[in-house]
Parts: sequence; C-alpha cells; structure tokens
Amino acid sequence: MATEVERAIEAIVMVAEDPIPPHLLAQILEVPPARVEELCQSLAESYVAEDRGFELVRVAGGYRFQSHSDLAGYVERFALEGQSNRLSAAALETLALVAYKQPISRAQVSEVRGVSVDGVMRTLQHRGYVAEVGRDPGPGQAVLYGTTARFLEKLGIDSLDVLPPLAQFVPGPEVMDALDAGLRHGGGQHSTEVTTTTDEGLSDESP
Amino acid sequence: MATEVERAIEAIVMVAEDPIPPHLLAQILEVPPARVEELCQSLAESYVAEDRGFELVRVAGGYRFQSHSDLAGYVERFALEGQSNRLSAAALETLALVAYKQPISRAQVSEVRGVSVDGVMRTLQHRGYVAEVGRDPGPGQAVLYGTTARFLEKLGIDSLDVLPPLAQFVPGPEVMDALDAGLRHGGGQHSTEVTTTTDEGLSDESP
Amino acid sequence: MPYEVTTAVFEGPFDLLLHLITRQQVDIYQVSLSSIVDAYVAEMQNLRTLDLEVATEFLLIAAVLLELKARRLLPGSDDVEDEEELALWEERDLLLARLFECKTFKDAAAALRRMMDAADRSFPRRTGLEERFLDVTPDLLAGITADRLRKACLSALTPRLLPHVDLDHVAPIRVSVADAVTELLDELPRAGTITFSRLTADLVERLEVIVRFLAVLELYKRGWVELSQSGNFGDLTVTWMGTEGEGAEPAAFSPIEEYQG
Repeated sequence: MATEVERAIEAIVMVAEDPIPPHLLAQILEVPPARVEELCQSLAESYVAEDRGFELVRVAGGYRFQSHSDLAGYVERFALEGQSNRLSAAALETLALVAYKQPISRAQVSEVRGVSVDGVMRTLQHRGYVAEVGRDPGPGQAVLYGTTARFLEKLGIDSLDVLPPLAQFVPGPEVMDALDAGLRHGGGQHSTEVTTTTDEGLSDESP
Repeated sequence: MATEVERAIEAIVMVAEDPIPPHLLAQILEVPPARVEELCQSLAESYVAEDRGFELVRVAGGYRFQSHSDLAGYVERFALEGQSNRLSAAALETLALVAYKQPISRAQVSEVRGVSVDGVMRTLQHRGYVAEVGRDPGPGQAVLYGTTARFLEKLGIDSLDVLPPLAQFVPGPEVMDALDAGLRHGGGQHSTEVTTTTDEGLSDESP
Repeated sequence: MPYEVTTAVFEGPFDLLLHLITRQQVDIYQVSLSSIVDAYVAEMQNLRTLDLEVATEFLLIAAVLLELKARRLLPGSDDVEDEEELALWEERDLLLARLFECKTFKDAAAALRRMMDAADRSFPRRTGLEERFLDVTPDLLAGITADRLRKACLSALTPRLLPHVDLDHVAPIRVSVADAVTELLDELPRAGTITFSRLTADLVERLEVIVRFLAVLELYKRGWVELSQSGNFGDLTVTWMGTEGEGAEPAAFSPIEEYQG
C-alpha cells in the first residue's frame, strides 16, 4: 500500500500550477529531499507500469503531472490555447543563441544573426521563453537576456545543463572547406597563395 | 491493461482546468456518453483501490482530478508555504488592468504589458480575484476576464464604481491600438452581452 | 552547376550567403558576385514577401565582398603586404567567423525544434488548487488599496520606449526654393535660353529637381523667364527675360518654403 508521504506527494503535485521543486515538497512533508526524489521516481514508474494516460515527470527543476505523449491526438482535440503556434525559424535561432550564450544583450544577438532582432526578441519575451535577467555592468548598461523556466518546460527538460552541448553543432571540416572555398579561394595568379592559407585554416579549424 | 479510451480520458481530465462534462469526453473520444461514465467510474475505483493521493470525482456536471480529502492538511501547508504571499508588481499591474479595463482578454493584457501574462492570469484566477466573464463575440472567441466579488471584498470596496478614476491620463496611440485589437468587432451589441455576462460571473464566483 | 531552389525560407542574409556559398561552391573571386546576386534575386522571387531587413543586410555584405574582390583584383595587389591588405584579410576572416557561428546556431535551433516538437506532445496539468483551499491561501491583496491599484494601472498603460530606426547616418537632403532661385539667377543670365533637362542634368535627387522646377515657376510668375514646351511631356525650354531693374535679390523670396526629404 502507498505510504502517507507518497500519497501527499501525489496530492500536492496534483494541485500545483507549475513544476514543484523537490526541496519544497521535502519542506512541506518534512522528509529529506533525496527521499522525495526517490518517491517521485517510484511513483512515476508505477504510472508507467499501470499504463496510465498521464505521467509524472521532472521538468524545469520540479515535478509535474502531464498527459502521456502518445495520447497527444486526443488531448489536441480538446481545445487548448497557445499550444500549436510554432516559432519561426528566425525566432528559434535567436532563442538558441540566448539559450547557449546567456546572459546576452540584444546587440550581441544581432551581431551573430546579422540582422536586427528587436521584433523577434519581443516575440520571445511575449511568449515567456526569454526574460530580462540583468544589465551589462559596462557603459551603456545594455539589458541582458536569459531563458526562463517556461523555456525549459517548452523543451521538456529539467535544466540548461541537459541542453545538447553546443560543440555538437559546430560545423565539420567540410563546411569550413566550402566556406573557405567560397570566401578565400582566389582565381588565377592567387591560387598558390590561397591554397596554402586554406590548408592552414583547415588544420586549425578541425575539431 | 488499460484501454486506449481509458488512457485518453485520464490524459484529458489531467490537463483540463475545469471539470469536463462526460458528453464532451464522449464527443472527443467517439464513444457513447454512457460508456464514458462507466469508464470514469472504473478509473475512479482503481485510484481508490491503489490508495492514490488523488481521486477522480464527478463535480459540477463533469469529471476532474483533485487531491484526496484526507490529505487536505498537506495541501493546506502547500497552499500556505508553497505559494507566493505577495503580489508581484507585474501581477498587480495585470490585476489593475483587468479591474479598470474589464472585460478584457488575456491577449489584450499581454499586449499592453508586453510580456506573456498567462501564468499571472492563471494565478489571479485561482486565487479568485479574476474570472471568465464572457467571450469576445468576434472571431477567435477570446475568453474575456473581469474581477470578482472576492476581489471587491479583499480590496475593501463595494463596487467597481468606487475605484478611483484613472483621471485625465491619456494613453499613447499604441496602447489604445493594443486595447482595441481584440475589441474591434463589436459596438453596442458587444457591450450589452458582456455586461450581462459580467454580472452572472460575479455572482457565481462568490465562495 | 544548376542552382537548386529549396522551399525553405531563408531567415537571414548570413544563412542565405552560407547557403549560396556551400551549395554553389561560389568562388567569390571569379564568378562570385554576379552569380550570388542572380541566385539571390531568384531566391527573393520565390519568397512571398520581401524582407527589407534581409535584403538590406545582404546588399551590405555584397558590397563588402565587392570591395574585397575589387581590391584583390587590382594589379600588383598580390605582392602588396601593407596594412590595408592585412585589414582586408581580417575583414574576410571576420565574415568567415560570422558565417561559421551562424551555421552553428542554425543547427542548434534545429535541435531545439526537435526537442520542442517532442515536448509539445505532452500537456502539463496547470489546474491549480481546488476552491476549497481558496481561503487558506495567503491574501495577495492584503495591504493593497484602491489607489495603489489605480497607480499600477497607470503604470501598465504608460507606453514603454518604442524601438526606432536610427536614421542619423542617413544625411537628410535639405533644399530650399530660395537657394534654387539664387542658383538660377546666377546661371540663367549667362545661359540665355536653356532646356529644363540641361538645367537639372547635374542633380541626383528627385527632390532637388522638383525644387528647381518650383524655382523656375517662381521666376516665371514674376515674368523674369519665359517658358515653352514642345508638346505634352516634351522638354521645357527656359528663356531668361531679365529682372527689369532692382529686386532680383534672393532675399525677396524669403517666404518661400523649404523642403526636406
């Protein structure tokens, strides 16, 4: 039979509006946080074992109940606002920049994106995925942005540490080669000089 | 093992904000309402049999998950300790906008505030300060919010008429545009409908 | 190599450049600019709407590339190792670095998209406390007066700073009819008879031409010039008639308006 603490966890997570941090559960239930984690894990496993239509997951630093992903088709038929609108590619790339380089100013994002990102940043802020997290201490005191708990929830991850490492996305030598060829490759009399430089560039750049 | 329909019921009821009428579930799941009732009953019994900390109950004409009544002590502790006990400046601005500009949609509030207000509005709603008071008759049928009797009571005033006037403050054109954005459809007919709904909403809301 | 048009919408000029360079293996120093621009134009035609920002930034980059290419093609440039040449390489390296970074985050964004799509299939429960606990929750309105509410509403309605396009780097064109009259009073007595197109041949801005035309009309009104035209849309001929004495000072035109564009 379920213990009182297990049942209390189920009851509290059921009424929480946002993922509830284990330390808060620990405080309310007067048990060590590690014990809370253990119990949550075992509850989550019991729902899986019973083939329930919901699951208990750890996301954005806390536990929450959510509908099982394989029932998305049914839940989508039940009107839910704001779930379906996907982010544009521009917004997503900007979001990726903020996620990996936070805290970051708008100007710094623009620098990489090559275009003004004012509108896109407003959209992301509006959606609650990024927020102002401080000010650049330097001259100008630019507003610095970072991602929010809502962003973690949107990705379904527990913390930023779980983001795939950026190194994974650094283009391989063949892309470098293509870029090099496009930008550096000189015709005719420059070819010798350029080939040398290209090789150097490549060996430096290889991961 | 649980059937697909049972699992779908669990999924939908888990994410619903309000009790779901069986006929709505029947419609979404394409099974007869009587079958839905049967399945909900058997699900409810299974949670009792497993001694879960939550229960599936029929309330206000629909089904919902709620914390088990014998765990009320823990949930009360969560309500006291786990919830913020101060209204943030952002939340106060949102509440003030609803109070002065009601009926108003979430999109309109978030347009003026410049950030997503979904979380804040949900909290204000859960605390009983604001409630749905109708739907925008225009396309999209956005939910319109207004303040409740509880709000008046907590603020210590008798009616909205006693709120100090905003005075001769004239908002800039972009603010007016934002406010107009969701209300551009209706003239007189619109306001009549909303007034009626507001009164209903207010009296319904008293605890 | 035929250009492959993909339906994917390009989101930034660096992407576009990246795409064009990697797909076409464009050699900047041989065929680059014309083919890049051709491909770019073709791509723009495939997009439903023209993003002015994207287009402008692309032109800026194209201009940088053009300058790089032009300087590289100058005779004897390959044995020059002065600072200018070094700066040129630095510029190119910088561009390369930016393209590289852009590609990295493009791929990172694709990964985020996949994670979001997977996460979107689960819907969170946000139902909140049941109403029976309402009276247990702390009263968030404790200590909040109606007047504070009013102030909060005013603060919410106060417009925040709106982003604006900085046009300081664009030198405004300021021309006045009075200035144009002054110029005409200098030029016309010497020319005697002259066509309007010759009179405005050295003007670049349309606004300047318009203002000069207004100046001609001013002079005509005063009877100082005669105008004749060879049919509709024909060239206008301006003939200097003289000022008949005093009063040909530009100051006499002081109330004439100024134009800015």
